[in-house]
Amino acid sequence: MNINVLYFARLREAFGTPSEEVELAAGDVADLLALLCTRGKPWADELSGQRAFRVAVNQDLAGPDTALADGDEVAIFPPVTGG
Amino acid sequence: MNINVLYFARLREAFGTPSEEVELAAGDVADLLALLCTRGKPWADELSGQRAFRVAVNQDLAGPDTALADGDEVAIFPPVTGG
Amino acid sequence: MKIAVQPEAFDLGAEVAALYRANPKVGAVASFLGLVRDINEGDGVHALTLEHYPGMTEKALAGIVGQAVARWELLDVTVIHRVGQLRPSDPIVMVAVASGHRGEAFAACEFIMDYLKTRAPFWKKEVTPDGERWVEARDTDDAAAQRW
Amino acid sequence: MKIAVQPEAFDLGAEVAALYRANPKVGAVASFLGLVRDINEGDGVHALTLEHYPGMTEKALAGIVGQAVARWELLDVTVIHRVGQLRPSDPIVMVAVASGHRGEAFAACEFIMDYLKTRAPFWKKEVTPDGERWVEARDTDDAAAQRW
Repeated sequence: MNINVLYFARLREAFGTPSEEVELAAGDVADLLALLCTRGKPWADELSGQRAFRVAVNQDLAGPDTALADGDEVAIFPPVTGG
Repeated sequence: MNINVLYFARLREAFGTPSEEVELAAGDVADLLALLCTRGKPWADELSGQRAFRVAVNQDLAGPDTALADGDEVAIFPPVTGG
Repeated sequence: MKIAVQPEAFDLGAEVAALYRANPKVGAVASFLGLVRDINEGDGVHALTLEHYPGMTEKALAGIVGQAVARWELLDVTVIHRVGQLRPSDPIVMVAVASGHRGEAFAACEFIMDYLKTRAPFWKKEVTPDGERWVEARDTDDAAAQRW
Repeated sequence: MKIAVQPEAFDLGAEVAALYRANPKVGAVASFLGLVRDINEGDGVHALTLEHYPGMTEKALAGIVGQAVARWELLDVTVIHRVGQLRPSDPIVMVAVASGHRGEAFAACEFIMDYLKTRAPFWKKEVTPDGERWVEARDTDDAAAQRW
């Protein structure tokens, strides 16, 4: 399945792109993160758990075991700092 | 000693005056209230304790055992309802 | 600090702006606006008269603000309370508290309102279809003030 | 209910007035204004850029306001958050909550701010004398949101 992955703020800059299409076998948020970490730096540095980040699936905050479906929009971003 | 007694809101209307001079032997707020209650209605109805009221001495909230001195300003009024 | 007791209307936006415009350390302003409701205890309110105890009112408000300033890290405070004749939807009171961060601004603003409601000498008289009546103090206001 | 995410400035006084002018049952409006501080973590801030996640921002704010409306008896709510380039003392966010009585207005206003601070996808980047840097999230904000 294809997942539309978006990055914001520090992660957008670290990965050098605001978005990409990622092909993933059936799975959940944790599987997507594991796939991205296999790319090595900077992905592994940011997404393997040493630094805090948040994930939203189809614009709702989500956890690692949130299941993904073809065409889902998954956003990965630093803890928010608005307000 | 002479005490300048002020009444506000419902008590001003019940007693028919905004203020009066009261002559009192040395004493405290409780003594002043007891003197006023000896007048009978409406003073006893309002100040003998069945209905809630507040007392300020020289513009600070005060209790029954606050001592009074000649020339003090004592205000007696219902619980406040501003804001 | 600004404390005012006045018959005139006030401008909440202008008062809040005055708290932060002069001080770039202000990161948060919590404010409260109290208004005349047309329904109190189920009856329509046509008008409201606010009586106060001149002299003590300002002293009581200054004392309440002083307690807030001693308790929280605040940068500025404005309290304005109207007196005299008011109509439904007229603003009665505003409290605005400026601080570096929001937690202190919120706490101090609510504290000032809770204390004002129970310790500042103002009294409301309502005009309803059945005539005039003095508003009774609410037990919930005493409970709110006792939290602090 | 009004929820807006916009680069333009807003008028706190006008927004608060809009909440009570149409509804004489409103007795209390609690509001909050968040501003750009010139000092953050000890360094001078010259400017701030607010990035957000279009689409999710509005959805997240509507969800937070919906939770507040379900939890307290509210008459109306306005939330406006700015994005883009801002300078010290510029307003960033306002939350205003109208209710019959003050306790519910204060609680809901603070709840909405605490949730917005931890759940709405906005990110601040500061320009300081040492260059640009992304603002780090504060642990105290997580603690504030977990109270509710």
